[in-house]
Amino acid sequence: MWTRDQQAARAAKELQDGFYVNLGIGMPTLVANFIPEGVDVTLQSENGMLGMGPFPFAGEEDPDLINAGKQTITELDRTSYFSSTDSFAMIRGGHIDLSILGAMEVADNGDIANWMIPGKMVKGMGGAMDLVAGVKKIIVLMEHNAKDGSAKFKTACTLPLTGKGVVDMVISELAVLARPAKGAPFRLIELAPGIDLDMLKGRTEGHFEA
Amino acid sequence: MWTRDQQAARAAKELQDGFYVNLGIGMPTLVANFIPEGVDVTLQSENGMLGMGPFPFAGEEDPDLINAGKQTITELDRTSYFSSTDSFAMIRGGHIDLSILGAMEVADNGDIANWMIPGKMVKGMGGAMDLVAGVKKIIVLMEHNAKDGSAKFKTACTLPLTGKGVVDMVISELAVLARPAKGAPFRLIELAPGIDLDMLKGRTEGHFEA
Amino acid sequence: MANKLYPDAKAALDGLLFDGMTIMSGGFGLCGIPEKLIAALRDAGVKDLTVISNNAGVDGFGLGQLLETRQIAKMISSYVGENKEFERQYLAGELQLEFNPQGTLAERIRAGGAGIPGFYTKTGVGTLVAEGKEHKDFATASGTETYILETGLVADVSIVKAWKADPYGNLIFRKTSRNFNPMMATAGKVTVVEVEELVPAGTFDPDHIHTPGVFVQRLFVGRDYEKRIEQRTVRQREPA
Amino acid sequence: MANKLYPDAKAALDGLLFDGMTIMSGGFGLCGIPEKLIAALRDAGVKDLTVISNNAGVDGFGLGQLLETRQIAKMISSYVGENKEFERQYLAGELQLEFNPQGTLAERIRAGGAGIPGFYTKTGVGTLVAEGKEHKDFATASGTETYILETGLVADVSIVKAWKADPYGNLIFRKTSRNFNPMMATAGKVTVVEVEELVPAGTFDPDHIHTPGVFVQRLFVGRDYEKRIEQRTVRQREPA
Repeated sequence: MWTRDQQAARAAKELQDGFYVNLGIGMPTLVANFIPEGVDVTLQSENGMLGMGPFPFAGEEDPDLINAGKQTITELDRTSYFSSTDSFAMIRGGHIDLSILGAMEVADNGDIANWMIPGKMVKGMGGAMDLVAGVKKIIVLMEHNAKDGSAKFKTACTLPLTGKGVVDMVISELAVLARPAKGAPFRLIELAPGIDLDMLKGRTEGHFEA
Repeated sequence: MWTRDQQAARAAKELQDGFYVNLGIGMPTLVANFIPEGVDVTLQSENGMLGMGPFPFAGEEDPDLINAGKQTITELDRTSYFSSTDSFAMIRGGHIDLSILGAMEVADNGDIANWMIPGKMVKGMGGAMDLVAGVKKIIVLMEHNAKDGSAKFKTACTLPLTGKGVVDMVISELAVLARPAKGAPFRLIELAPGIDLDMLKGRTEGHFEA
Repeated sequence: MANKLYPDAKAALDGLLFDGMTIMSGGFGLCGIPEKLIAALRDAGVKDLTVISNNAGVDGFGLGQLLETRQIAKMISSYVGENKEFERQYLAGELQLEFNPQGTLAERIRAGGAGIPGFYTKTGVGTLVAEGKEHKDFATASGTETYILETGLVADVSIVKAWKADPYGNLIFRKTSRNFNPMMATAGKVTVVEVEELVPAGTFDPDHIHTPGVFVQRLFVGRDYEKRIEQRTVRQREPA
Repeated sequence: MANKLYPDAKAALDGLLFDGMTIMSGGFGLCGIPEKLIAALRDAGVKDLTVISNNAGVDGFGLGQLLETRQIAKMISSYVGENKEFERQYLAGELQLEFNPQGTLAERIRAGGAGIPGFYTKTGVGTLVAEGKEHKDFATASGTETYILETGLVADVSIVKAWKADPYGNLIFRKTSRNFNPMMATAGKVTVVEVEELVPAGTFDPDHIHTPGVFVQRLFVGRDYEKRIEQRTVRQREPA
């Protein structure tokens, strides 16, 4: 079984040299810590920045410089700023290579739900619907099961969708499931150490090819 | 009867302080020479400039700085540059107060034809269709009659249209015809020196209120 | 030149406000929000507002101030997670809320300013966001795909925060405080702008201007910007 | 970092060209055209091109060079008045031509780059341009108005001229030579850019970058720009 850091490191292996990448809030943010040697990626922040740098040193925070998680960040020698409209034109137009996002549920047809739970106060979808619809490749980084033990990779999402048929890869603490194209079935790519196929199947609801 | 310069000067009286104005190629360009004292207008050039200055001094031409007529021009202390897309967003979005254009025909319902003559080589509409559709007020500066003597202000345009129902005012060498709103009938506003109503009617086909 | 300069937020909003109006307010989170104009709206007491803004401020700051005074009847936003008073009013049915995906919201505002009444997007297809909207198929490089129609948005007044302006209303924004501000400047029937610094005419390089003056009707310099930070994240210096 | 730098136009186009392809070419008139890339297209001899460009150059310069060699099968433009060879080929039926209103052309290119397959505009309603296009009514401030549907445009390759670039492909344009270039940079499956100057990484103020590097796949520095002027207009100095 992978730790959260190992899960993030596994996701980082999907980064290719020259990629433009958007990382979601939460666990996906950790991926930035594991970018492989020799792989140069440029991070996009959908509030209007390409080339996101690390957090600032204490005392150097700039309130005019935040990421989409509203965290203070820094710029790099490659950084450019632009409006929200230009930022989402970049996303919607398919110019971002990869987005790594969290999810509450993923279905085996690629549907994803990660923005609302009926009956609870809904905070809003922010840029998530735009990202899953526009970015070339969508990787979901999530725990394999919910707190009640139910599988999060399902035959169908029960929560309201963020996007339909959009997910390309799921990386949980147990395994990597992926498909070569939208519309294709998911397939088991890799098992975490100590996990075998039966264990995985026992904790999974959605269909995947072994 | 007005000279071309007087016609342009008459059009310049329609400029109000603070107006953003787009001037078409040809006679409309002359209007810039007659901007009244105390009236400050900013000229837009649809190739991507707001705040167009005069022609450069000989030897100071800059090939990167031209207007929509492809003429070398200069910038002012108010100038900004932007893309063609942003320029026409400005035009289409109704942010330009006034456009002064030439025309081959104007109909008494406000239709305008100024871009093609069937059977002749067509150069294209350029930005004319965008301007007449988007700019708040459209003034046409034209000769009252064509070379064959036929009226250019007609009951209906015979040439392919540039825009439908868009013209607010026509200034010819004989008279000023205008209407208070799109959809309203044209009305005689002013006669050039030496022109009376009968003369005007004799040389006009389209309907106007006297 | 028509004067665009006003002494302060109150003067800049004078005569523009009425109950039931629609206001666009720039900013992402608390970054690049028109602090002074929001405070002036609160002081003016105008009510039943529809506010178009990506977020709703926090309790007591930004648009949170207009929620406390119950001046907002409806929000059009993409994310409102940072505000307890918002949640209370919404759950009590006192506040209407229309969620838009962030990119759809940004594009709707651009469209409104650009004279485009509607456009098609893939964002939200197959989700609650698509319900009741026109669907249309378009041929793309990867085959036929379904898109939904989204409409342009305009406002009676747009309130915008920029970094610097010149007297013609040309604006320059700073870093990620640009966000929704330039588009909202184009989509207000009247656009009122607050800046940190007014520079003399001719100071800006005309290639660097983000918002041309044609979009700005009123302008003033704000003082003592608070610029609150929502998530102060820092790293430690490596030991030498 | 993935290398974007190429020694010259020929190298930058290597492997991208095929007969029947669609090319977007920046510039307005002869201002801001990718001189070197157009010449390299001519030398490459690729044919049956569909070229999307506001204008078609002049005889012997700019896109006029590709007309002389009969490499262009179709132009999508707003104005082509400056070119006798164009007129000849068009009247002889050797060249297809699709006229778009200039603003519609610019917006179609932006839409293509922004993932928007269609949008509605008032431009051209009631004219030849509207024939065969979907019409739709939208409610506006001044009542219901009719708009037409225009579609997004993309290209196999966009050729773009900028003033300066850094090694990441961030671009800055100069004065009115910006025109169609930034939008075309977003709408090419591959975008190839020629610049007058390459500056070291970190030289640009990130608030001043017009085109972020994500849109630029290949880049080179052109030498000895001709930059022809079509209409040299000057004024006389006032006598002292």
